[in-house]
Amino acid sequence: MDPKTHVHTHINGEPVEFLSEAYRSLLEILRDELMLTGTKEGCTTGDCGACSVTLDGRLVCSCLVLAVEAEGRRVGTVEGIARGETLHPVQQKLLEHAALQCGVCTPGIVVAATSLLERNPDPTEREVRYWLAGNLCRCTGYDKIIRAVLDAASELRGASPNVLE
Amino acid sequence: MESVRYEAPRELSAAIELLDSVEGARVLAGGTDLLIQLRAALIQPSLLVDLKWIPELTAVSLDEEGLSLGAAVSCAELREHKQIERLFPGLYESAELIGSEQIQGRASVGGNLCNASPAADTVPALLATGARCVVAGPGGTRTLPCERFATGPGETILGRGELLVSIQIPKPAPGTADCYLRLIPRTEMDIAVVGAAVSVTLDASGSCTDARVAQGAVGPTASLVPDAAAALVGGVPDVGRLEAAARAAAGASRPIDDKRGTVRYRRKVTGVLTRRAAEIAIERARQRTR
Amino acid sequence: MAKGQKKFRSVGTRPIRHDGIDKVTGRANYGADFALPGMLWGGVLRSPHAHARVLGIDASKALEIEGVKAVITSADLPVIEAGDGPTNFWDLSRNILARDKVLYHGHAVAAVAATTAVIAARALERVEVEYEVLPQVQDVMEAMSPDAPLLHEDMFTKGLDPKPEHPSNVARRMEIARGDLENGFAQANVVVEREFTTRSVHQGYIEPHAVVARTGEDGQVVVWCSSQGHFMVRQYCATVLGLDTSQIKVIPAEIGGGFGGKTTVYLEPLAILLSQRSGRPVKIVMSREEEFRATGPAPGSRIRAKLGARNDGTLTACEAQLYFEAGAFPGSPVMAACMTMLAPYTVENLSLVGYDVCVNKPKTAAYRAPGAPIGSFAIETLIDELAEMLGIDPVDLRLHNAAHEGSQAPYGPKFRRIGYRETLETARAHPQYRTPLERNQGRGVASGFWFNAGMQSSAAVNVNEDGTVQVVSPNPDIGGSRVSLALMAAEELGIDVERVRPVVADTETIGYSDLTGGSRVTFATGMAVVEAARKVIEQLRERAAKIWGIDVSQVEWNEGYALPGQGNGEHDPLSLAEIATSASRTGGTICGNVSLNARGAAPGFATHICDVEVDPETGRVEILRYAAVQDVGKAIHPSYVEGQMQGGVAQGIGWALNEELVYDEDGVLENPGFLDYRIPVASDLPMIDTILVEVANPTHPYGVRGVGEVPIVPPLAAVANAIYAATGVRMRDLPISPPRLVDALDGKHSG
Amino acid sequence: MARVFFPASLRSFTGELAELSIPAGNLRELIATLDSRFPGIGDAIRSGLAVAIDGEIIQDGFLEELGPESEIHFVPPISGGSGRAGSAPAQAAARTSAPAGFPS
Repeated sequence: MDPKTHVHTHINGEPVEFLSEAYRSLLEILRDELMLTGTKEGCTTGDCGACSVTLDGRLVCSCLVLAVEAEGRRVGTVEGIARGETLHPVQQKLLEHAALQCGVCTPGIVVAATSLLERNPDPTEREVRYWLAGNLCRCTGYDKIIRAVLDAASELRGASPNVLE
Repeated sequence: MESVRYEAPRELSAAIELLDSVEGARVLAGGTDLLIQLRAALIQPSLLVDLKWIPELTAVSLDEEGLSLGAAVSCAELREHKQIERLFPGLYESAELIGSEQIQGRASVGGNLCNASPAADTVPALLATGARCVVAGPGGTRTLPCERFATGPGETILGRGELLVSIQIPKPAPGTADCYLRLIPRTEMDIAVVGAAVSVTLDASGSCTDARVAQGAVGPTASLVPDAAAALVGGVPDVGRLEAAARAAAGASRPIDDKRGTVRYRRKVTGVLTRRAAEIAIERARQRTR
Repeated sequence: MAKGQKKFRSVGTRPIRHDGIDKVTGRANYGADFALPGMLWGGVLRSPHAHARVLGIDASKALEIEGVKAVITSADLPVIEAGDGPTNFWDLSRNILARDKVLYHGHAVAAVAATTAVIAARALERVEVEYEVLPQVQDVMEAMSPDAPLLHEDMFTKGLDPKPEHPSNVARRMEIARGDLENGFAQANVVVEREFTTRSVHQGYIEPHAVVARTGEDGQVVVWCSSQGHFMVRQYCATVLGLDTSQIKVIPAEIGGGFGGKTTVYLEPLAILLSQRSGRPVKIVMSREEEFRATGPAPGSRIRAKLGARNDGTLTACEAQLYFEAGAFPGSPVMAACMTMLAPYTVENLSLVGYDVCVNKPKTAAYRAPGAPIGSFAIETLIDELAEMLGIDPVDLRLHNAAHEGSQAPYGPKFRRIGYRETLETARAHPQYRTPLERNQGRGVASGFWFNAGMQSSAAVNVNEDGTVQVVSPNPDIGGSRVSLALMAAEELGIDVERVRPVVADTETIGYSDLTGGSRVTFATGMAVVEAARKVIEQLRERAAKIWGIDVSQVEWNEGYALPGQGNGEHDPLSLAEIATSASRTGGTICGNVSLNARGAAPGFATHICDVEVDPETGRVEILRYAAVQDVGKAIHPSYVEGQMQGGVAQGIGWALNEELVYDEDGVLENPGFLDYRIPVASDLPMIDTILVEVANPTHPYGVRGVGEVPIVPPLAAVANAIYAATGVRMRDLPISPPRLVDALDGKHSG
Repeated sequence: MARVFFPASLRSFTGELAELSIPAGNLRELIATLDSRFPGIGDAIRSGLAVAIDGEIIQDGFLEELGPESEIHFVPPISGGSGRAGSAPAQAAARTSAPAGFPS
């Protein structure tokens, strides 16, 4: 057995402990040990964004974070985006705009888009497209995803819908 | 991956001690290259030394001297310093171009230097600013120009127990501005096929008094192109000077054929991007001299 | 019977999909999201050579590692007799685990199961395989030469007369011909003849293949996996492993994209076999690298095509030879390319010859309208050239030759009602077609065709005791089919779609169904759902008749209510819920089950307009605007129809501009990841305008045609034609990557 | 009388005859009639072709009824994008080497 480190972290606001070998990614631990399978594996090289989570509030690919690096930090996953029964506006707008087909990129899109709107409540279409460039979607051509995020942004601002560029 | 250990020292000296004493120890900053190499079994370290808890490596300071950037500061954090965008728009652009938001959330400018990829985006931008590297090791601390840091693809001057602590960028002279451009087939998410960085200093008359031109992805390391810089200096930059700089940059490039581009294509685009980066840098500098 | 202009209460609306909340919250379970107690992790050993004889495999050192529970090779698979059906199981078995020879870099050679993924990986390193490396061939034309290395020493080209004496990498020659070619070209005032090439591309679904298999002491097997058809998985596994179909239960996971790439099996038989050997559940998940190295690409190709037209624009003759890379085993979609490439046009004289050629690359798999984008790229480019030469607007030229009801398809039959002309007329009237262009900008037009499919489908509609309804589908929902099926059931029953819950059932709880593919689910499974709902309505009417004590023929069903006919006494209408609540007292549960082999699938046509801007110095192409017009028959859920069109366009743009699998001279893939296999990212694309033309399919109760595949057909030529308009350079080799475009531009200027 | 059209690949059986009108109630009868007239054509159809009846391609339809005015074309089978995997008859083919599509 390879040596393991005892890691203390917070996931979606809850204290969590786990054991991990140094080489295992945060993605592996989330999915295979903690059963948080909402975070998806698409490539393990940081190229697809399906495994997006936040680490101390910053958007990252969990496949490129060692699980042991979560020690003392805060991890946010897709499972922590909705508040109880209430969906986050990004989630709600993705549904209303039919902005998912197979849905496997959707958790990553949800995490990335909410992270964008926390930093930039009024993004342009171009800003949304570039922010989400690391989240590959092969089904939708992105059109409805971009519209949903812009719509969610305006709802969060309490404003009327953004006019597209 | 067998039996690799992980340490996250809180002090620089502890990190140096670990790197010096443990055979096969590797530093971990953003990890965006390291984890991929680890998974592909390209490297088999015995120990990973996480640098992100060491104050010197995570500090950002901007004063009269210039910018001091901790080697483990992520590109995303760098981008939150609006002062950096104002002073070094080219460096800022290069940090913004690396991978996705997710990658920028982890990848550091220091890691970009240490990984020593010929195509690293921030390195030509650093070279154009005249940045210097602060290296610490068992023998103490030394400082050297960034252009001397990488010695070949994946190779640096770092000796055993040494690590990159920070990058020091001198405060630009009045009328100075920089720009970084790269060519990728898509708009995002690719490795640079060609990168070009230009920094120029204009005097009140609009005449170019100083310039630095750097290129990436077209040689074994990112490199400065003194001839291209010389072509820009000595008068008001006009089409002739820009074309001369572009020719010099293209001529100095030493690209290879690979899956991302051909020699012919890279050489041509080196000239194109150098000219365009110079035009943008000049325009930015003009704004500043007004 | 078509409902004509009837206003629908559900069909054509845009409700939130029933499975949506699970997908935006991360609760939905995909192939890799299952785990079982005591589960082992499997891994696959893959060939490091593109072509080699396997002289021996020694797994003894792997089995010595603590935690390794089983190692399997092709010796553990039953030998399949040579077969020659739509699925060749001789080939399939050898693709799953190489027997005697490895035929491509990445070809599976052995598989292991161990207590952790890391131990499995270490065990793979200890499996010793002795290879005799053989010369390999990558290029389709080289593979056809008489002295090319042979992948299958006993393969003789089919479709040649007389039968060939020597084996060949050409699996089959196929031809579509009609009319008099010589006469046809003699009638032409202008003739263009060109060569085109395309490279292997990958479906690029985001979810890698994944499976968990569990076997029991009774020989029963349970498989959890994502696929485009769990009945396909069951049948393929049963055949390849020599099991009875009834021994295998396949539980479909949510599927994270397929596009044709999940219409076969790679891992499932391995997981079952490893589970049988170890007595433990086994999970295998492909890495992205394995996906690129060993799963179905779409073929690379070379096409020579010649097209003639009279001065008035009438196309008179077409001759083409199409050479497609099948990969390691026969079965490229070259015939489909021949059948589809001219389908939009009424050309009387034609000869289209296809060659299916084996090369040392992974066996090709279906990819969205298989073959059609490649053939259409050639024809739609030639039509653009002819339009320019003749001085005719490219849309008008297409209209002049457009296939219509009663015209004969190149592959033989006459078309019934189709909507191709309507797509052209709509495109011509679209504002984008008149938007002014600036310097370095250009506009391209192209059309496309796909058959669409019917095939076997089953469905059940079960009425719950509170009047809510379960719609049970046998098809994995790859892009919103559940909500479309629910909409049709809701429409038939006259209840709100929110009262209908659609589910995808496993292989033991619903009748057999063919794949999710061929744009068939909303059409064919939709027909089964409609029929099942109508059976339910019959029962609802019977129950109401019993309650009221009148004859069932006197009961009408209208908008969710049973109504007594005139003169049957005073009865309040009975709602579906009221009848359901009393069902136990009127005869028991109300449900309808239907299995059918759907007839009446109707082809789809599309016309696309693409505007680009080219950076002449760097060769980068920006897509400025894009409009996709398509005859969709009837859009059951318009948002998901639009989504299919937008997704197909994005894939087509990727194929046109940047996607290609790059193999080195040893046949090793150089770009097995999303970093250098460049699928479009969000910032690469503009909004994609969609215009839904609805020319109803008269044989479907709601007029559905099927929409998923046509949209990937036109973009390749639409992009290339736009680039020509912007630069004056014809790009006939895909992808039109920046280095290639710069070379072509420089060639033009120096030439 | 159904009108039958032969593609190039079948004309070696028909002596280059391209079309023919013959009486048949369903596909099975039609193919049997053809096979007795052009020996071997039945196997060639069953093993490698699909059938289009009045414009619609049918992959597994040996009892499919033919109308008096039906037009029959033999066309190449499409896989993958047709939604077709090897359906049940194809599985039989792998085990028994019986021709696919039309169990005889």
